[in-house]
Amino acid sequence: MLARVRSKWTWLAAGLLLVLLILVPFVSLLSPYTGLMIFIGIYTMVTVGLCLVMGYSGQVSLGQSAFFGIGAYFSAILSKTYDVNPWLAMLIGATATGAFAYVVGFPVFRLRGNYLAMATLGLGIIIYILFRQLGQYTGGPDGMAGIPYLSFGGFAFDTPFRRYFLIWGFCLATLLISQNIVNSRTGRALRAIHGSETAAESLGINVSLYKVKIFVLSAVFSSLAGSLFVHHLRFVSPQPFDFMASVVIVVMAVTGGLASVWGAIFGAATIRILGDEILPRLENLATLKAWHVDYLNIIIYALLLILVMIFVPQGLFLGLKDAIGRWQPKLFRKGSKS
Amino acid sequence: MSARTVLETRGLGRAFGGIIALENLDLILAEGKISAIIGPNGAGKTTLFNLIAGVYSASSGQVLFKGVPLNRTPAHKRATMGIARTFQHVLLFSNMTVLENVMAGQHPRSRYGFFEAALRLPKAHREEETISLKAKQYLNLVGLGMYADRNPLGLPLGQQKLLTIARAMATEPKLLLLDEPGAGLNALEKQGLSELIRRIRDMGITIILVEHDMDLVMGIAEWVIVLDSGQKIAEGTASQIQKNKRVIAAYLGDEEAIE
Amino acid sequence: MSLDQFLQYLVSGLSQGSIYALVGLGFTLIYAVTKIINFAQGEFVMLGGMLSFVLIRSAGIPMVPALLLSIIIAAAIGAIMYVLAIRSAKKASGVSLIVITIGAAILIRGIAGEVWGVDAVRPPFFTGNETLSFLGARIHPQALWIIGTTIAITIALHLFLSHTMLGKALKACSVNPQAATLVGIDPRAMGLIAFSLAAALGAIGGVVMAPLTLTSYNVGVMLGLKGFVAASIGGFTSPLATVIGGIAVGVIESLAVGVGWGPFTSEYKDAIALVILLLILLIRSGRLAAEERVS
Amino acid sequence: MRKWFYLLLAALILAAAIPLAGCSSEKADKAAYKVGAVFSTSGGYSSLGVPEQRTVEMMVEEINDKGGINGHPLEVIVYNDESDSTKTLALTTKLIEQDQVLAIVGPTFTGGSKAILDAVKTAEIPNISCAASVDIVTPVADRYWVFKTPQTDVQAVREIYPYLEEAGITTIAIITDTSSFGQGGKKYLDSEKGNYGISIVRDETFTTGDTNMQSQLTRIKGTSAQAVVCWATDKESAIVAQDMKTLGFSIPLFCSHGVATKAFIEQAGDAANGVILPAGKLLVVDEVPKSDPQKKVLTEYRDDYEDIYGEGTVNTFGGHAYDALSMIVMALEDMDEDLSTKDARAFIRNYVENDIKDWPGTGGVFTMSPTDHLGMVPGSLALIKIEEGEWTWLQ
Repeated sequence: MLARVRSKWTWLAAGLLLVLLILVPFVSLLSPYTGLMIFIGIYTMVTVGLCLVMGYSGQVSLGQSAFFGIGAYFSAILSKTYDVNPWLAMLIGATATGAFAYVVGFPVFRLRGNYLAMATLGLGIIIYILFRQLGQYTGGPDGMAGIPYLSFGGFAFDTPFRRYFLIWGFCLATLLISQNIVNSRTGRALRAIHGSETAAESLGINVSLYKVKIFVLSAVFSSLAGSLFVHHLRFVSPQPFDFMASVVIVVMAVTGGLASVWGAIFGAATIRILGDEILPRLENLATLKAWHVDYLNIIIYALLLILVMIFVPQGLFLGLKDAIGRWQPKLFRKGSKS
Repeated sequence: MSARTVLETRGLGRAFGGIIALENLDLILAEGKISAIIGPNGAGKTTLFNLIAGVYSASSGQVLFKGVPLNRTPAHKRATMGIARTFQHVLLFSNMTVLENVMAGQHPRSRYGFFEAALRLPKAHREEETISLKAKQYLNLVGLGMYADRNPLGLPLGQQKLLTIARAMATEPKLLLLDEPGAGLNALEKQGLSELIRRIRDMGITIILVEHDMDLVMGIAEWVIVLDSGQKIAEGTASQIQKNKRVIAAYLGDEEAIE
Repeated sequence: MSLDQFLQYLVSGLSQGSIYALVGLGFTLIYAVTKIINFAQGEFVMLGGMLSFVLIRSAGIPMVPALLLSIIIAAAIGAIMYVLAIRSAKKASGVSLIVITIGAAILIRGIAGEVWGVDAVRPPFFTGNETLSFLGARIHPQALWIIGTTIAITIALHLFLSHTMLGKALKACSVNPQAATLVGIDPRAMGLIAFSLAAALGAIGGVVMAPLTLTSYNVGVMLGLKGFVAASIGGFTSPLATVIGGIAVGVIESLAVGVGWGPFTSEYKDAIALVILLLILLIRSGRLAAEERVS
Repeated sequence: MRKWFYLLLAALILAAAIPLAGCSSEKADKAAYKVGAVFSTSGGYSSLGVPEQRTVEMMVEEINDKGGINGHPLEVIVYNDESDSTKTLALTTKLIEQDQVLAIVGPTFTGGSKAILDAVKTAEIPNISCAASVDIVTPVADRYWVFKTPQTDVQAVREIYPYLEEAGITTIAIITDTSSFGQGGKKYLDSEKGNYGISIVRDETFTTGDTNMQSQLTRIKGTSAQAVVCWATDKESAIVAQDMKTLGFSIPLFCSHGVATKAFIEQAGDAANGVILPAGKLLVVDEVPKSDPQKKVLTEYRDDYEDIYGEGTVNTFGGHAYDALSMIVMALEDMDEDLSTKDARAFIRNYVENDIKDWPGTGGVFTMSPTDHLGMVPGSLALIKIEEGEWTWLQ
């Protein structure tokens, strides 16, 4: 029955979230932040993928932004250079990214811990170097502009207002899918792998296969996010997919709580709001005549990573949730699914 | 006794680097019996389990399950074929509730995958229903029904051990390997454990247990195999073993004194 | 490609590779003792270089003491990092530790960028700027310093690990922490020493290379990565193999760019090391998995 | 332990709340004119972006101390794009949609400037770029809203090549950064060479952040090149200079206007001596004759800047931002106060295009026109040689 109480509350929370999301572009107080919200939506999609890999199956991936980038560049190049229909390009991108993840997945996931981390990191940087150096296709470090908008027949997603709903539609879909998977047979298999691979195998779970499967899913999420990213900005360049970007995605996942699907929104939102709204202002405040503060964001991200990992390894989102839970013991007790 | 053999090993051996953990072991275990493997520490008991369950691959010889050689079969396939096990160090999933731990055990007995799960297709619904239903049954079997929503690590060791048995049972095995189920349990709990094991046997499941507690072993084991430094030094009924000179020399002598 | 060109590539590859080797040694040392891979290793190279510049140019301290001081400061920062970030996360899982060291890396980088600004700086050369030439190849005295230091450090480290009490203790700790504790070695103290030593190694690398390659707040990332490649060639256990690995990477890079084989033009220089890394990891992966199984 | 963490968290949130609350800080009787700026104050181009940001802040303070523009305080919202063209675009959109600025100064680098072309065009907002490439403002028809103040890579090339021609140098080797800046230079080094009877015998590249150029230079050494032209920003150029010295090159090194900063001289050390580069006269103010129309503005800007940031810190990049913002300020001074944002934006654009005539800036004398959105009269660049670690003008 505790489970029922908890789920009741999660549904309530989800409902409130939904209402808020719908209100954003209409309420004059919030509407200026539509652009910000769009990025939050996109990064939530990437983050939730990483959460599935890191939080549930317990595998490190420091190359997540590579998948983000592959999706982005597939959409950009196909729809601009070879004017393929953007939706088709998006689909091809997702498929290709998934296939890529599948192929590299098997050898890479024979590695564990540190080696896995470094392998994914290396892969990520190699992909980034390719984005930067394959100038004739990618536009090189300069990037490429003039990517078409997504559109349904006559209806083009050519205003932030329209894209906001499109992107959050995708975002919520990915969240729902992830939620379903986590609480399914597959989800239990993944968490079992996280708990103990030997025990998992003894229960007939094909460990390496499931690792790769979830890796592929996260790659596809990231790829879709990438496509939406370029069709929103109508521009693509390599930098958003470099190593630091992968780290930022980890920061988001960690802040939200690695083993928490809905935490992904929290994580992405916290970091984007920090980076886009708060830190710039703080930097300006801290800026003195001859001394400029330009790296506050990096420093804050770093502190977040370290402190959260030391004090609330389950993530800020779950941490705060537990903190609240300590006041109202009945409501959110235990249960790692959320 | 014309019972069919469930498990057979032929010249089974395993070495780690130079150390020989198990050497040229021949076993034949009949269906529906409780057998115990005993022997001093480092005798190769757990190694044998790991070879049967497929955690290690054999360096020599082979394992046959219902006449099928398993050498090339990975651990997870063996579980699907009907070999289940518990672990000396319980290895419960702390990131799941008690019930979910058992539900995870239903894995090989359920079909629906990624796609159905992602979209919550009716198939997924139906299977989830049965999975949790069965899981609850197995929880009740070991008498942990009331703790379904707890975190497993919150339970006392005794109940954790029972939970691992429930989890293993959830895979609906033909052969159940119990690795020191009695360790760390008090007399009363051991009492219950013996009964549980018998009840499982009565469900037609063959059981092999590795155990140090002689009373427990002698109480329930219908067949006892004694290993010493990687070799089988004796096998027989409990009473035969207790009389066996080599066993007493190699094993009971010192081990019992400590007990 | 003429012979003296080839020699030239070899020479510049050697000096570049020696730096990777020094970074790699740091990885190996820490991993051997604590089973942690310190993603912040590259940042200590940056710290060494930047500190030496600041101390010499801004603080006006004479070179030799300035160099020593910057190495000591870097070592201290390494120690602080271990105490604050690593040790206080005692119960942290492997994943968390990785994330923590990454955090430490970008924290150091960010603060450096903040405090010292973004311009690349060049500390003075140790012994002048008159290049020597031998066999048609020309080599900068600083490059000789780099190579020499690497050789010296390698030997010193070897002697230290195998002939001193402390060194032996570190080794013991790396082989079997429990046993080490039994004979009265405190693994945490060893961890502390390993981290500061590794930081010092990195800083030494930074100090000797900065005059030649310039240094700035953000050089740590790539150097760290190349160092890791060197270390993984050495399997995170053998200092000698690590050094050889580092030098190999340096030479391959320099030759690849020089000769411009197929895709390996200068654009892909950094990719070369990464490809090597992946190959090594994948070749090893089977064995690594097995290792962790047994343990 | 954990309690501390939550306290720290609370502190952070509080700290964050303060600026959010204190958004509209200084209250003036008249509403502030909002201008936006995007500079790369961190990342690869920060050695250009930082002086630009400093200049803008310096100017805003001066203007507001003098009572603002017709009584309106000037507010310049500066964002840092971290040398990432995607961020440049995102931040520009933010300036347009969220901050409702009247005009946009910057960005710092060509890549970013190209990235925002579309956004600026569709939003119909004037943009005065501080980036090098000429492609930013050509074709003018399509760049209706875009202007730029720095000398272009073409101009820079057209300063170097004639000098080579005079010196009787006909074969050169070029070594360029794969960044947009480097490749821009490479493009024009290649397209212009014919006009001066110069042939490129070796074309090498390196990547931003490389720390060793010896392999590339060794190959150049094997050629008949009589000079090396390097197109990159300060750090990499400094390494090229040093490695040329190490490899015992005897031929001269020419660099781009991307190294026109003291940092380059410090980085290259004595290897910098003898390097020749085209750059704004700002570096050689004292050698500029009284007669030169730029003399006054150059001296003033140099003095103001170095008063705050110290001797020898002035460089041409800050100057580009000075020119850009000045043009906008002139427009604002001339503007009716009660224009809608849309009209104000249009007014500023028209003013810059039509009313900037023979205006001396730090980068040169500007005469904008519907056909020329750079509007820099020739001879605004000086060919500068580094001697004894000092800039000296080769007249």
